[in-house]
Amino acid sequence: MSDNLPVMVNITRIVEESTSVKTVFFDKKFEVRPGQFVMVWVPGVDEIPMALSGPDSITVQEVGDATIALGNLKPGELIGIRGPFGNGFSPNGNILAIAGGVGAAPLLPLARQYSKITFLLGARSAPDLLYTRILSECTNLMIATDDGSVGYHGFVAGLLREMDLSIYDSVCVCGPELMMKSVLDVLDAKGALKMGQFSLHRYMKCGVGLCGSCCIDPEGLCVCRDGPVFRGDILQKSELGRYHRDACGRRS
Amino acid sequence: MSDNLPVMVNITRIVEESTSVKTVFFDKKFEVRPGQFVMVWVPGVDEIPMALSGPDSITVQEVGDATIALGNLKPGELIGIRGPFGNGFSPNGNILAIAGGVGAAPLLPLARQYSKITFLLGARSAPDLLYTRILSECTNLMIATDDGSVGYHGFVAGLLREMDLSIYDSVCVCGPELMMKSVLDVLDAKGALKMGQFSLHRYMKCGVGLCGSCCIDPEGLCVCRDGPVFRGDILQKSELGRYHRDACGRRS
Amino acid sequence: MIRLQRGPVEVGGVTLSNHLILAAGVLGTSGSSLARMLREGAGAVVSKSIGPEPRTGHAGPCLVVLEDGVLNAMGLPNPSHEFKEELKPLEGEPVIISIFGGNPEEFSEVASWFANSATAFELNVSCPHASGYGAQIGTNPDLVQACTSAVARFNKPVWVKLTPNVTDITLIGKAAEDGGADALVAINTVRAMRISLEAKRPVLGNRFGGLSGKAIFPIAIRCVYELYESCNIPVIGCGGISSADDVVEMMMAGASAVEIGSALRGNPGLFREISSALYDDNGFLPKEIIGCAHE
Amino acid sequence: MIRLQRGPVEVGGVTLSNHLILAAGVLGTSGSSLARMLREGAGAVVSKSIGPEPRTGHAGPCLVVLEDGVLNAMGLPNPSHEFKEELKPLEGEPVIISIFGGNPEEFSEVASWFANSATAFELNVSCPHASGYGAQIGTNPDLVQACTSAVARFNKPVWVKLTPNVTDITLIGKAAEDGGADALVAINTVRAMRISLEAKRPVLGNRFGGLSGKAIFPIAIRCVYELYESCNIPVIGCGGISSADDVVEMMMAGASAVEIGSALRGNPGLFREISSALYDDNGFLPKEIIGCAHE
Ligand SMILES: Cc1cc2nc3c(=O)[nH]c(=O)nc-3n(C[C@H](O)[C@H](O)[C@H](O)COP(=O)(O)OP(=O)(O)OC[C@H]3O[C@@H](n4cnc5c(N)ncnc54)[C@H](O)[C@@H]3O)c2cc1C
Ligand SMILES: Cc1cc2nc3c(=O)[nH]c(=O)nc-3n(C[C@H](O)[C@H](O)[C@H](O)COP(=O)(O)OP(=O)(O)OC[C@H]3O[C@@H](n4cnc5c(N)ncnc54)[C@H](O)[C@@H]3O)c2cc1C
Ligand SMILES: Cc1cc2nc3c(=O)[nH]c(=O)nc-3n(C[C@H](O)[C@H](O)[C@H](O)COP(=O)(O)O)c2cc1C
Ligand SMILES: Cc1cc2nc3c(=O)[nH]c(=O)nc-3n(C[C@H](O)[C@H](O)[C@H](O)COP(=O)(O)O)c2cc1C
Ligand code: FES
Ligand code: FES
Repeated sequence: MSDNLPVMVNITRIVEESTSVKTVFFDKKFEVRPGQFVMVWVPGVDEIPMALSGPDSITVQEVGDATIALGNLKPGELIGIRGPFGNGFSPNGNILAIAGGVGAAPLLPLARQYSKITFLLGARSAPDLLYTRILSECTNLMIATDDGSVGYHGFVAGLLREMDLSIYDSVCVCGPELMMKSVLDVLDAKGALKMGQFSLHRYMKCGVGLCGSCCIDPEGLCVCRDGPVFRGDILQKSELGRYHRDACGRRS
Repeated sequence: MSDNLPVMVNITRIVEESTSVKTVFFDKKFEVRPGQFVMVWVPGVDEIPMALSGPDSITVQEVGDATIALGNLKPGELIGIRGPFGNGFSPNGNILAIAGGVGAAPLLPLARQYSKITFLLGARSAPDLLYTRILSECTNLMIATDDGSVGYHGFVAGLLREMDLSIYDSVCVCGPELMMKSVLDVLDAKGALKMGQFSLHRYMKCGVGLCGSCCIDPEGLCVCRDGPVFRGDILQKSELGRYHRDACGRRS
Repeated sequence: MIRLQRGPVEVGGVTLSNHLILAAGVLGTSGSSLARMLREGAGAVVSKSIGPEPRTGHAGPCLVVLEDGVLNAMGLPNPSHEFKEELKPLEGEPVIISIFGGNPEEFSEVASWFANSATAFELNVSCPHASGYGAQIGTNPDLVQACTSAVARFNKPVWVKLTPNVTDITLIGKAAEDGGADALVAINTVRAMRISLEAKRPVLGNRFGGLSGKAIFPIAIRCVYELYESCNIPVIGCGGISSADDVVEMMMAGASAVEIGSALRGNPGLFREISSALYDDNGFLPKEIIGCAHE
Repeated sequence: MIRLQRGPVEVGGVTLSNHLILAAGVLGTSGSSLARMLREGAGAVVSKSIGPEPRTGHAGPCLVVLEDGVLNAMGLPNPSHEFKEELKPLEGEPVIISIFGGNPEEFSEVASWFANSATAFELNVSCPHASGYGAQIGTNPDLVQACTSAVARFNKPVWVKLTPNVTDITLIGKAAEDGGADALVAINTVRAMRISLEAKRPVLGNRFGGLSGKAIFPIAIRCVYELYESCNIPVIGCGGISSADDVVEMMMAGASAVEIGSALRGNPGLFREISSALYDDNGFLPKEIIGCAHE
């Protein structure tokens, strides 16, 4: 064993995926199970959790200090990577992937790795849809937009509600909290909770199951270590969709 | 790897070998090459280097605080063992072992392990001879006593001088400093320095090549780590038989 | 190996179900994670340190895992008085509330919020990387005594957690004792730093952090041993414990119980593991072991 | 990895053949072992600490090897003024004489014996386990300043070696600087203890000892970083270094050169190994690396 300091990687190129989402490629490949995440250090700014959208890339939605700083970096600049951490998805059989917004990031490697995935991709509007080209090549892609600008008009959960789930063995989900809660409810209604695998977002500081900042009620599970992916039945009575804790540990 | 604290062993029995020499047996066997040594901790007293005279025994000559305390311990009492340390003998072919006094201790496992050894055993007087019964069983034993009370009358070096060394491939030696120096000189005179392997005694504190208390001139070799066994040609121009350093590091 | 007889454990005014306590700041930010550690076999739990104001903590990286330890500078993130909510499901359980403040008044204010719900208080006067708090109090005997007295007024047991980053830890221990502490906890992390060669800067967002885990175990043993010789209140050992043998060694140094933090990384079931290795009906009485290395 | 250009190294009044120095007390009791370390590639060597009287040192065990470090309590064994003899074969070599004493007069007396033969002096005011010496001086800024001045009079470079076992190492560093030190060496061992479970007593004869090796590297980095920010004389980093990367990390923290001790266990050829990994014609200039983590 040796010290597990951040591994510094050189940014090689940055691809604009949509107005506020960029994919940052770097010069080192990480071995990763789809759904695992890394802690990304933007020197001088902060360290934040990010899914690997590929062995050598992260896909970043600019929402605040660190993500904006990340998006503004130039090829040749350095960021640090700790990890990969967490359990990742463990799909089997016929897979249904459901992504909302930048939640598509951890599901992209899944789409690449498994053939014959059905992929429900949701976003606000057409320009916010991620990875549509590659996903339409390697998956059976279904699209939903809130404004109906393309595909199904409405939320992915609505689309899901209309589907026959009996042909699927695993449902892998990542997206905004409320979208995931809706999907959870649909699965519940269809008696399919256990085949749901949800990748959660909680405030993460250590990434290794020590600091407690990512723990979810009521079991006190660590999203960083016991997750980030949890089975639907485990989340059913959890805080998901009701509250989460901020950087201070306050519920909000 | 794990912490290398002293391993505490229970004394099982104590055998008087001569007036001031006792063999202390304990309840744990150590894997050891003949000539390797251990650091023996007598709790509350001191820690001193000792050859293993068997996988589960040391043979102690009472000369001062720690050795007398060792000799006074009773079965059931604990001592600590660090090690084994050092290189040990690396004999090959026909072996001649030469022991003076308690220097027989590290040579006993050698005698047990290799068949057809010739063993020159020296001591002041008949009652000081160690291990004569077992050595006469498993080696071709030749005895020298300073007072002539048994065997050759005189020092082992004298006996050696009269021998034909051409039939031996290795000469393994341990005993008092001056005895070893005399043996070295005899080997030198016979052009047989390189086949000599001498187990040295120097003041040892750490046993692992850090503290420097056991280093010998002029090469600065550590007796605890580079030795305690050195080839005759390496010792020829050394401090052996001229001086050694005490607990303070003073030459004496 | 040396084993102990099970039995009720009374330390510093608190009854524990065994000798193993969750250390402050590790999996202790929410009631549910504290409850989980109790379910996993902790004899008691210490909360994340709670202070007078909510804090987000330092910028990341906040923690890096080293070959033989952990380096962290969380920066005392905490929800402040809102933490009261977290304790509701824990009623009746042995929950020690760790508190910090910048002066005796702040300690007293924070303590007042938990005067009914806490089993006991642990004063964090020892965090080595939060300016104005922690070790900046805990290196000054007068302040330590004053902060201890300020909390002792609530008639709950008060444990004072000490920093090893002082010239003489026994002076601080005695100050806590004089202030009315019921027990001393030793040690908090050792002030330390690592630098990223490629980034050419310290790896922690706060630059300085605290070292915990295996690397500091011999330092913790030394501190507990020193405190046991100098003070007359129980000492609770903390720092680098990861096995039943480590617990016994701490107890021989003088610890009446122990706290465990870093070793839980990757092993939330550690409390149960250690318990089952540590306790045995034919074992020693704890009092035969506690401090026995001093004889 | 980051490499350095070779070239003459000038630190604290001493010219070294590279940045790697043998630490005090490790293989430094005899002239021949010091000479061996120079042959093995050390850029300079520091002797065992020499004091006003010969000392046999503490009763054993004096040293135990841990999984991630070394714990020792040698107790400053030394031949005192007879050590002069040992230096004869080392004439012209960069040999720093480490000295200790119980007061400025003793420091001065010991220094006087080597005023002609030493390349420089290193003051051991930091050994954590010899009563009346070492850290008992080095935790008191006034004494540190006085002892430094007492030796500075011999017009040889004076390095002062600091203990991490203080509340604020920069206060001691400044005191040494005020006393006329040419460089600071940080750190000596961290006060620590281990207990034998079966023997139910501390494993070291002296009970207390000093921790060195890998376990203390993050503590040493922190101390060097702090001293670099607070003092204006060069800092020499020491503690847990075992690779070229460790050397670079120490230099980024602010070290102008490094000392290496425990890592030599089992590997007397370490200096050459590190040198060949560290130096490269296309490497950085040392001055580009020293302290660069402070920007
Ligand atoms: C397992 C996991 C995987 C993620 N994967 C991605 C991804 O692939 N792409 C992506 O764009 N985003 C991802 N996120 C979310 C991303 O971590 C946050 O958007 C980011 O931390 C925001 O930081 P900021 O400084 O830019 O924003 P801030 O202004 O600091 O915060 C904005 C919001 O982001 C969240 N946030 C801030 N810091 C953290 C933190 N340390 N941990 C968790 N949430 C935080 C909070 O909800 C906060 O309110 C992931 C989060 C988790 C937990
Ligand atoms: C590699 C090696 C193997 C040894 N094997 C044996 C053995 O099998 N049987 C045996 O009886 N003796 C052996 N010795 C010698 C034994 O270590 C000393 O007799 C013992 O240390 C004396 O300690 P004391 O406290 O009884 O005597 P003291 O009164 O302390 O010293 C008496 C003399 O013993 C020597 N001595 C003391 N302490 C040490 C020490 N730490 N290291 C080395 N020498 C020391 C010194 O020459 C001293 O003058 C061995 C020594 C070495 C180096
Ligand atoms: C991530 C982390 C957070 C910590 N937070 C606190 C804290 O809030 N209050 C406190 O007193 N100690 C805190 N500590 C220190 C631990 O309680 C403990 O004293 C230290 O880690 C040594 O024990 P260990 O080696 O078992 O981890 C923290 C330690 C870690 C690793
Ligand atoms: C066996 C041993 C003996 C030591 N003796 C001395 C000494 O005499 N004087 C001194 O200043 N430091 C002494 N030290 C401390 C070292 O010089 C060094 O500061 C410390 O070991 C940390 O460096 P390292 O981790 O590379 O060993 C000794 C260390 C060891 C392990
Ligand atoms: S982020 Fe620290 S426990 Fe999960
Ligand atoms: S006994 Fe310490 S170096 Fe040999």
